[in-house]
Amino acid sequence: MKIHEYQAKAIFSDTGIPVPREKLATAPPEAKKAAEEIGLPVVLKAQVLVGGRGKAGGVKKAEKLEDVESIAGQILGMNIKGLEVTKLLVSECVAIKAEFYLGITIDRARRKPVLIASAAGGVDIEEVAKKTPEKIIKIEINPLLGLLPFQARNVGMALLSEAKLATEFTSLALKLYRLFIQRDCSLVEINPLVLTGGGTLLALDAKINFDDNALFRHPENESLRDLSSEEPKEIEAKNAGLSYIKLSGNVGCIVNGAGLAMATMDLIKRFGGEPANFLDVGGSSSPEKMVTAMRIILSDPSVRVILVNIFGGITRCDDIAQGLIQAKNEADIKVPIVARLVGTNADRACALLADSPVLSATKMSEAVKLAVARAKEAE
Amino acid sequence: MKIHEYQAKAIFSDTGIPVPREKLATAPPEAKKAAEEIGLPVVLKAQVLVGGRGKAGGVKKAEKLEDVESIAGQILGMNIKGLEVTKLLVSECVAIKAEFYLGITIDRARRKPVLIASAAGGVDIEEVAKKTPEKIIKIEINPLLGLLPFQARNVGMALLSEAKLATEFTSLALKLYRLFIQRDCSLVEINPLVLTGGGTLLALDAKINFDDNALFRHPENESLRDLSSEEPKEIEAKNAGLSYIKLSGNVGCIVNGAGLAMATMDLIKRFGGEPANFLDVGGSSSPEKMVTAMRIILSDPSVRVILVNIFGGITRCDDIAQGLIQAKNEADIKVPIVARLVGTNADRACALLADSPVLSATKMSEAVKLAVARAKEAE
Amino acid sequence: MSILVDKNTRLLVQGITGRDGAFHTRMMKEYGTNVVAGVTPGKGGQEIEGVPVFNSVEQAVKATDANASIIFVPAGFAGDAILEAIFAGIKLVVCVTEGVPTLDAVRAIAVARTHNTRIVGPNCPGVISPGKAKVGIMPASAFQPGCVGVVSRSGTLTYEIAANTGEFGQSTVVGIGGDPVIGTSFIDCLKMFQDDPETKAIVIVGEIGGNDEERAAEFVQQYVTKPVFGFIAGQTAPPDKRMGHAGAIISAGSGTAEEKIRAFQSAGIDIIYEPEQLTERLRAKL
Amino acid sequence: MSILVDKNTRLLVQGITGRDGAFHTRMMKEYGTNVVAGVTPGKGGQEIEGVPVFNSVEQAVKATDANASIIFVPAGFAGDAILEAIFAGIKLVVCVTEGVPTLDAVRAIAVARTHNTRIVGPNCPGVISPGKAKVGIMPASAFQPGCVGVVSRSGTLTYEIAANTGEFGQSTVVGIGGDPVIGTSFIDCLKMFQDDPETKAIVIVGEIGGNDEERAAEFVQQYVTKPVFGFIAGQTAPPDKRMGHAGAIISAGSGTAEEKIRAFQSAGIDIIYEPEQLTERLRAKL
Repeated sequence: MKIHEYQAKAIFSDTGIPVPREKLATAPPEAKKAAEEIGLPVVLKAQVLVGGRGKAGGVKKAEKLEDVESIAGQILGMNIKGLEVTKLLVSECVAIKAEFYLGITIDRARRKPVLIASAAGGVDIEEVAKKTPEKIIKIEINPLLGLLPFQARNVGMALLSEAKLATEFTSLALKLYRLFIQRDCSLVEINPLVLTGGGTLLALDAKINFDDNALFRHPENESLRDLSSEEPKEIEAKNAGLSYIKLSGNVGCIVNGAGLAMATMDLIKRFGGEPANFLDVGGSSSPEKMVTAMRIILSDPSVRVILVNIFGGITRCDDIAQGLIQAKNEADIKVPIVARLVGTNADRACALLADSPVLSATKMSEAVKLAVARAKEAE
Repeated sequence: MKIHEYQAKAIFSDTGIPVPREKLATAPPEAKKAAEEIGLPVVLKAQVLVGGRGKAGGVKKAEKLEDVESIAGQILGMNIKGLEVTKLLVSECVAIKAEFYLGITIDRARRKPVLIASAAGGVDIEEVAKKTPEKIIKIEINPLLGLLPFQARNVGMALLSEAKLATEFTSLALKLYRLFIQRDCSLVEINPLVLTGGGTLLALDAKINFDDNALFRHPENESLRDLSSEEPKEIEAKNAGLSYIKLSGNVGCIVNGAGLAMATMDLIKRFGGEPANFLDVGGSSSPEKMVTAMRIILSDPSVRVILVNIFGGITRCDDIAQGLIQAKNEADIKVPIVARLVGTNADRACALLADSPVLSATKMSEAVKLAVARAKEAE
Repeated sequence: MSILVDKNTRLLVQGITGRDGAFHTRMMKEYGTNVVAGVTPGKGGQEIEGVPVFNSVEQAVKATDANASIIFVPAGFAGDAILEAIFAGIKLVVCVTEGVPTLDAVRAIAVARTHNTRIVGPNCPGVISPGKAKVGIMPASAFQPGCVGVVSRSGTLTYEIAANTGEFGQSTVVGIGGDPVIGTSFIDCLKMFQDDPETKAIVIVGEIGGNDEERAAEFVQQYVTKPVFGFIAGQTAPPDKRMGHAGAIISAGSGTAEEKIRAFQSAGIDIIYEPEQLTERLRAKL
Repeated sequence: MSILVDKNTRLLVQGITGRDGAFHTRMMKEYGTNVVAGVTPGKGGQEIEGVPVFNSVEQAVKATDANASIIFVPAGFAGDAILEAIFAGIKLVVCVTEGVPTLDAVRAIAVARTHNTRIVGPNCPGVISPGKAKVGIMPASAFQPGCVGVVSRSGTLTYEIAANTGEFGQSTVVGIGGDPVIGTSFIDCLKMFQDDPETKAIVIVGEIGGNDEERAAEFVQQYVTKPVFGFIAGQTAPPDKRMGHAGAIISAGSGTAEEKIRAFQSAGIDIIYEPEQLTERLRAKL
């Protein structure tokens, strides 16, 4: 789960990580008022949950008060990578001596948290890592010990040379790590972390991603969720225990297991079709989940056929068949359904579907080809 | 550092560990008012920083409101093992189904925290451990992992059999461990932990000792210190960086190093004398510390001689000699001083003391015998 | 032989009294797995599917000498369940539970290393050595004793692939799990398969996200002498979207199927684009 | 031979720029100890007593191949300093610092075990192998090369005892420290002394508090064949009072000098009541 810069900065501030003076605005006059309070010049920053807002013109400086409203008006309502800008952060303009990158994330390969820092801050860190890896400092963190003060201090010395600043950096990095652990983050990032003209460290930007798997133990994060940036159907699916992602094709698919669902999509494409979605009905299936899955897929007007591909394990094929029948009973489903159900209780599922108009297949390729053909016929 | 039951219970309560309803009282009418608010019957408990108050009559039950004042009057002012009772805890009387012991401390031999629990609660746990060790459950805690939920639950199952209560116990034990770590305790103890008539767990008593070495990072503990229970001279010594303990003899001693100080005391006794104190001037000595040490020792009217025994290492003998001279200059010291200074800068010390009336010795036995003889002469 | 599980596996089921735990205990027993004990705190003394239930792993191990464990407890308790198994001396822990917080997995895996315990998962279908033992939730019908080692980040896709090994069957099939942090990697399994005389060919079933496939490819190039086949799911997956598995996400342009396929190809791994192609490819190489 | 430190010791001083660090660096160098580096963050590039100062232990080890470290940093930072030494691969860490929070010591010692690092202390005078190396704060004049191994919980009392080994001198003298939780126990040293051919007799200097002496006595009875002498400080110490050392306290009636003397006696350890008696006792046994 991603949150906005202004939300991340509020959390930083609570944690004792210094951030610029700033205020959120949702309309130009509000932005002007904020600028008056903060003092000019100010930087106006679009709050959107995608990267690259700077390049898209979503970050602008305003020198004069009369410019604030007009620039705010330009940014608010802007569309950045498909997301509308509805919130703006008005931030004090800080004199910058040096810019750094500081982030903590999980290193999948090493299976532990890593602290990543660089004297090349304010730019795309992935780029820096690829082009000039020697500019990246990477510290492995023993998860049973946490970030150790000496580790943070050594990074601080490398970036800032001066002992006093290294101590300030250490305290900041330790707070950032504590935050990472206590709120179950998958990423915390300060880019850039700046050394101000006044000689202190300040988080000029802030990014926090939470581990979705750990959200259940952080009810405090729910209020931070920006539903406007999520696809409503994806939210509905998630609430029903389904994993759904809308795509642009016309072959709807319901599969159990993420890997098989992706493989099914890939095979649809390979056989000349276009998948309309990714949908994993998940491990513990129930007829109700199938009904919801069908409803979500059918709400997409592009869908011309539904392909159900189930290899039963924890998922029982008879539950899936039951759900299909129930869905057909509850609504008048016009598009053809191709079902391929193998594995746990496949025989019972077969018996249940015997008298229904559902098209059956036993091989995956067969089912996919059939579905692609039906979709083409229907267009 | 030890704190009172009522203070420990306030901390428990903040931590989410359930405690009885109770109020502190320093006078009988206050106790009566507290009992009215809490509801009868109540238990009145002397708040003193020593064990065995129950046996000394410091814990009594009051059934009627009119008894509360008289019982409070009996307990307040009572002297328990040399300490006057000035505070009283008025506590609700809880119906008890079962009593347990639960404590966390550091196992010196294993060099890690241990959780100790027993179904034999409410009694002296040291006794239980000696007489019926099979009644003690001891769980080693990996300090890098902390107390793990399954460990706490397994103890809970062993004590309480029931899953629901084991879960309640787990939550309580994990909170107790968190407290132990977060506040740098050397002991946290609930004795007894009771299962109430209502079927829930409650900390009927509470004991918290803080690690003296970690007090510097817990300024919040300073306000909990009960100076009335400490020897004023010991406090003065501590503030000066000295470690002083008053004893009942007449040979005052100033030694560097706790081991050598104890060995000096032991040798005084062995040679027929009685040490007046333990005093370790500590590692980094300075002339000023010597002056303070002399003043503290001389404020004890029993002292007939001062024995200074220094084996210089970090401590420099010339600093000690300097201090002796300074002390003699600042005050008119009547008692004889025997000094034995060897090790780092002993030669310089020798030179400094050459013209002073300080009696010198080179061997420890010689110095001790000389001091004991002088003390006997002076009586 | 085979890897990880076989006839000597004495299995403990943690969370045996839950719906999934009980169901799969029956399925594993029916398959012939030696399920010796179950654990659910507070349910000690009961029997589930003829298996004695204990209150703690320690008690279960003491009473039954269990040497492997499979975990079905809810996500919030799975990390602690793994630690309980490790502390009780279990050397193979298969964690089926989905949705385990990453930091819990990180911690449990760190402890497992210092105790020489192997964790498979979390969020995995488990391990099966067909004809010997099934420690997982896979449907028995998809597997046949044989000589192909299969290792996969997926669940059902693994069954699909295994079912397509045809007459060659499988020596062992390992579902390593779809989370970003997992106890057993592709490389761990490749080492074991390379050393296992019964395994004649290896299939790696990867997917988008991370770079475990790339590291596996390097390892194959350097150390694996047996024929290796590769399948990568997610060629049509959009970027920055988590595709069901917590670990299946293309972020900042890395972790794409193309990269992984390229890595496989340059390591000499034979790419399978359709699961059903596997049978003929095996015929060609074995 | 000798134990723990000798001519091969390449010493790093953590906290070298402090008053005590600088003073004892000079004293150790004068004694002949090979002090190769110092560390004080922010002071890298300086020289103290001719010893190069680095900003981190890692840098110091890389540049000088230091294999032992002595710590003089303030109590609040000592735990972290020990961990820094361990992480940099140092195998012997002597922590002189007094007043280290117990939980910091517990943590550092737990990590040291998994890294096979030996910690001596905290709150200890260090280790000296007379004539070879001094890694500590003890006054050189109290020590002579020889054959008696001394291990002690105390500082100055150790010098007193060592000075009374007379013509026998000392193979190595180890001050293990007066805190309740310390990295090296009596038993650890007894093992090393028993295995050290240069050590002909052993003196254990104990004190009230804990039961390390009792466990040492058991070990002596079972494994030590060399003559062992014992001294216990604190026979006149009152109960429940911390006698200077954080670990020197008789609590709940246990940890008394009587118990320890009794344990020594029943293990056949020759009790010394006056430090100066040691010389004749050694003469009688050696």
